[in-house]
Amino acid sequence: MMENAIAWILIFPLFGSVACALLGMGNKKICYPIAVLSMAGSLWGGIETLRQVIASEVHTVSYIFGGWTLDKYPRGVGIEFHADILGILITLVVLGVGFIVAIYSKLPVQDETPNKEPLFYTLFLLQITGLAGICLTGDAFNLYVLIEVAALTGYGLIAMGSNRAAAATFNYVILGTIGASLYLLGVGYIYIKTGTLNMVGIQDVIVANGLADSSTMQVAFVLVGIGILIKMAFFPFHAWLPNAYCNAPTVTSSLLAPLVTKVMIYVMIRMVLSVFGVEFSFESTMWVDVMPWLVVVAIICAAVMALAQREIKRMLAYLIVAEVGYMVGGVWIYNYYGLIGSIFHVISDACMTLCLFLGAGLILRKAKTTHFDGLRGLFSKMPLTMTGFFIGGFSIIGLPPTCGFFSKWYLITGGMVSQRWEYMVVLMFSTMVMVVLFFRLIERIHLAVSESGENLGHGHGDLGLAKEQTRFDEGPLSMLIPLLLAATVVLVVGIYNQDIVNLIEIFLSEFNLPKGEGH
Amino acid sequence: MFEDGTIINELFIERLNYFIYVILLLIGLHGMIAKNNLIKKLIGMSIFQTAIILFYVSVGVKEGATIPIYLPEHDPHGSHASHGDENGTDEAVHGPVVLEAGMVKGYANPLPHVLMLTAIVVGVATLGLALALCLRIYQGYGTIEEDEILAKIERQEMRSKPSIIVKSADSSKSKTSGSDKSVSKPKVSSSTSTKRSKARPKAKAKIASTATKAKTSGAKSVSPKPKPAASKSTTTGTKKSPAKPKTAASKSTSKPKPKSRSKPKAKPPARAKATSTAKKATASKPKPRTPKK
Amino acid sequence: MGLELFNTLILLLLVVAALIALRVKDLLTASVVFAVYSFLMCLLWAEMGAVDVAFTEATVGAGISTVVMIATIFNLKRKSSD
Amino acid sequence: MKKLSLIPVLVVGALLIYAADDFPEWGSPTAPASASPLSSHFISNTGVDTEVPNMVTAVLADYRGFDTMFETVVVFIAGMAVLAILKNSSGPNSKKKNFHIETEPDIIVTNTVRLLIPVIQIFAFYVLAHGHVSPGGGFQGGVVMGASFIMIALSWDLEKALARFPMDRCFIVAGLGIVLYGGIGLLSMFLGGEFLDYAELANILPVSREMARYHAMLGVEIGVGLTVTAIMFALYANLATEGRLKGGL
Repeated sequence: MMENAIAWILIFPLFGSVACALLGMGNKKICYPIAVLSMAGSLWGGIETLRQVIASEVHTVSYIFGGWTLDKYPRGVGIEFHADILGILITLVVLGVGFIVAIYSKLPVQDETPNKEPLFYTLFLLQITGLAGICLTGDAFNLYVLIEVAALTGYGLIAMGSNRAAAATFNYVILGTIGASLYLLGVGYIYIKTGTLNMVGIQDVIVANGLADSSTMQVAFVLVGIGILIKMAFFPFHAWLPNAYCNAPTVTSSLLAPLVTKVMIYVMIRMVLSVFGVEFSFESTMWVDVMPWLVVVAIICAAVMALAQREIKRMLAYLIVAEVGYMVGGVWIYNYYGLIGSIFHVISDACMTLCLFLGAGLILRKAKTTHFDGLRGLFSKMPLTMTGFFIGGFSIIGLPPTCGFFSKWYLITGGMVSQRWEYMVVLMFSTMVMVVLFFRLIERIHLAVSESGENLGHGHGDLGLAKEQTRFDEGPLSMLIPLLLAATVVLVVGIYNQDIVNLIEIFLSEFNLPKGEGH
Repeated sequence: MFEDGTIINELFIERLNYFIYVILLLIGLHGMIAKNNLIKKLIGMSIFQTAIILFYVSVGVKEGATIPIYLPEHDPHGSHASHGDENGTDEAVHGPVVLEAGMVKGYANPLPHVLMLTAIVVGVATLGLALALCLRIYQGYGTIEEDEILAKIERQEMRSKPSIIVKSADSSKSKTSGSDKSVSKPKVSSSTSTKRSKARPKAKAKIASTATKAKTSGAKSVSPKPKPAASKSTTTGTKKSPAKPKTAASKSTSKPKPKSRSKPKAKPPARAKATSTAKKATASKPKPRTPKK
Repeated sequence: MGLELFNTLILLLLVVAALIALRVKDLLTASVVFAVYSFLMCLLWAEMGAVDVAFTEATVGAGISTVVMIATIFNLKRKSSD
Repeated sequence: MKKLSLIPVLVVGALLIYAADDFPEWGSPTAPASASPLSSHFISNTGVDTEVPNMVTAVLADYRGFDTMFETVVVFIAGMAVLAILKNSSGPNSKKKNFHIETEPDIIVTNTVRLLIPVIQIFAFYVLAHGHVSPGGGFQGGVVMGASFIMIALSWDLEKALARFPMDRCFIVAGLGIVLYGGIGLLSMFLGGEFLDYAELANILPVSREMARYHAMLGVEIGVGLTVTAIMFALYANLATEGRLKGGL
């Protein structure tokens, strides 16, 4: 059982989803416990695997399905799960977010998608299966299949919302398919030159055959890269994200928003570092010269668009696009600290986005709107919710001791060391924008100031607020506790940041990354 | 490198497969991006995916090789049976042997075929899901032309805006919905929609006939967020957005509200009933509506 | 040599079929032409030695996809603007 | 604007043509893809490892069985998602069914179909079971099987097809397919191997390790076939009727 822990990570949600589909037809109520239990089981598998990874000498756990072990068969004959420290960390993030959202999901799912609970939880668990699989797999084609598993479940989950959601999902389907297909094509180009699909095997062949200058490999890199960039909603390709996430049901957006883009960034880091290799990705391609500038454009545009939004969910969606820019930039400034920052930011961004979306879900439930104008005086009504929400917000801004501060710190250090001033400036700029965004929100929610600037007090008395608006009225506990849990995680990850960074450093130590100036 | 005659020669004669696969891929990609009809986009998507499959299959081709199924002389069971009959020794029972390198050349590479089986399956799954989305979109908007859908969504959001603004007890200043929208619109589609909006006059008659449908869905998007001050609110709301024709819009949004407010979590059938009254109320009115842009 | 000619012919027909499927204004026609495209693809793959892929494409691309697409178009408007 | 969309298309096209220059020679047996240890292992050792003559089936269901499990899951997801999207969704623009003419199903069509369906279904079983030796396998067999139900729906009407294969049973069958696939994998894991290590089934089956793989592959293909059959029919039934499961084509 223990040695198969890595397989259990996927087996639990997979069988859980089928159980939801089969048993849920008779009794809808059974789906929620099944979902929570299978997520808990999966989380156990993840933690056990992390323990194994840290305990092992090479800091990786290699698990080959079907018993095609490396001692008897060539590498790549079977499909390998290759969990290094980075992979298992991101997997744990996926599972943790999935677990929290599963607890959270009870009431919103009942209310927003009535009579569809079995379908919802089936797709929900399969989404987790797909995302966790993406983080662990060591096979380039298996990655494509798992990306499609995650994508198709995502389409289904989003389209359960309104008609508007269906229209948004269609765009997502088209762009998502283009992205995944380009990735598949890129894998084909890799395969035609290397003859293998195993990620470790590809890296070995690239080094052994000196394929760095091969134009096929260059094009493969571009195709894979563009495919992943589309999937992660990097700025010019972000079109699918805001509409899809705003119109999706609450639980869907709180599951997809923290995970999908981050997991795709993880895929990019993985492709860059361990599939194509540091030398190929950074030295033989022009991406190092081009990408930081694209990142600059991306962050500025996304931040400005976020500033223009008047609705929490839509604003958060644009913030995600900006955050994607941070992380992509952290990779492509080609620096040790930048990569630490990128990886740590993947983790912390997942936590804080989760926090914000869970909070937004609660606000939507209680205030019936997420439009800015409907939020006045909410703090006195639901202080705990708002505390949780703003811990996420502070983390996005980057205030200590939240985790967002530390990840941003590493990103800025990376920019400074590699002398990418444009990246640093744009980080500062977007931090400013986020300060404006969130303090505008705080003003509205906490101080109950009307649009005209007239101070209405703390929501007491009859200063513009009706009685029922000032009553203490928190959301249901099954939703509040996950939110507070997520907020605690944001703080804990921030406080124990050094431990996580140490793990990331162990992972990065095997790559030859510049720690000093220039490249 | 492109002017080099040998390259062209090679591309057209020896690597026709690779060349055609690129052409098909581009046809499919162009269909996905530029076509206005959703079903057409899906056909483009399928062509795109098939082109990639063609590429993979081309990779697996081996000159002078047969299909990747063992010939009778290599068949683990075929040889097993014949040998077993002849001498019945122990080696014969374990018929299958590792093929030698020379024989390996005789079979096509099975791996790309396997990968493409999976890719075809993924393709049909995506197609089925996207078709379901088309149906759903048609139910909601009465069309599967992308520009018309975008226009309807825009109008709906314009209409639902007042009811959101009124959520706050006092009248807060209305905001620019236009800028929001242009920012949030999907990139791919916005390009087509701007072009289309010029060709609007032709479609105006159609809009008039479908406007009732749009209205009903507009009411639907309002109904999940009921608010006490609803009836008062619509009038303030219409005042806020000056570009909007007043009578029809305010009537249509205010009508369904009392009903939908009474049951906030009404199921679609109930909602449809509420909207049908709205349809009745506005069906007779002529619509002098022009898109804002 | 004959096989090569066959190959070339199918490849050219594929391009023609793809263009027609995307250009024709009637969606029903488009999906039927798309079935033709799939079947040509299936022939091509069978000729290239990928029998399993060809079999799958024959059942899925030319079969189920077309049926499902026509069943959907039955519930939608048949005319397309482009 | 339409011209603008040509730009990404042309960029991609230029990129692909640029790379085609570097491709290995067409159909060359020494190309990396064909000469790699992976490909030669599949060709030379499939018989020894699994005793399956059809390499594609062996690679699909055994060497890369994990992929195929998720391929089945993708099909399952498609069915569930279509149901999730279309269930209770009929809106104001649902196509009016007033053109529906009540006629008897055509006698020639129904009688032909009556003759054809048993043949088709037997052929589906043949394709599924004979996939080890000839082209075919669970997926193809499942699609053919699903097509036979669609044929019933087309020639009579959907009610008749649904009477034979009700929608909730569809999803039970689809789920069971995945349970069968995953269950075989899980069983082999409990018997001491890795997930999907079919060879371990030799501990409970009276056959050699290779033949255990052979037979487990059949079981796995049956699982795929079940899921695909059910979902293909469910896709058709839901899409033809916008999820109402009444009327339709």
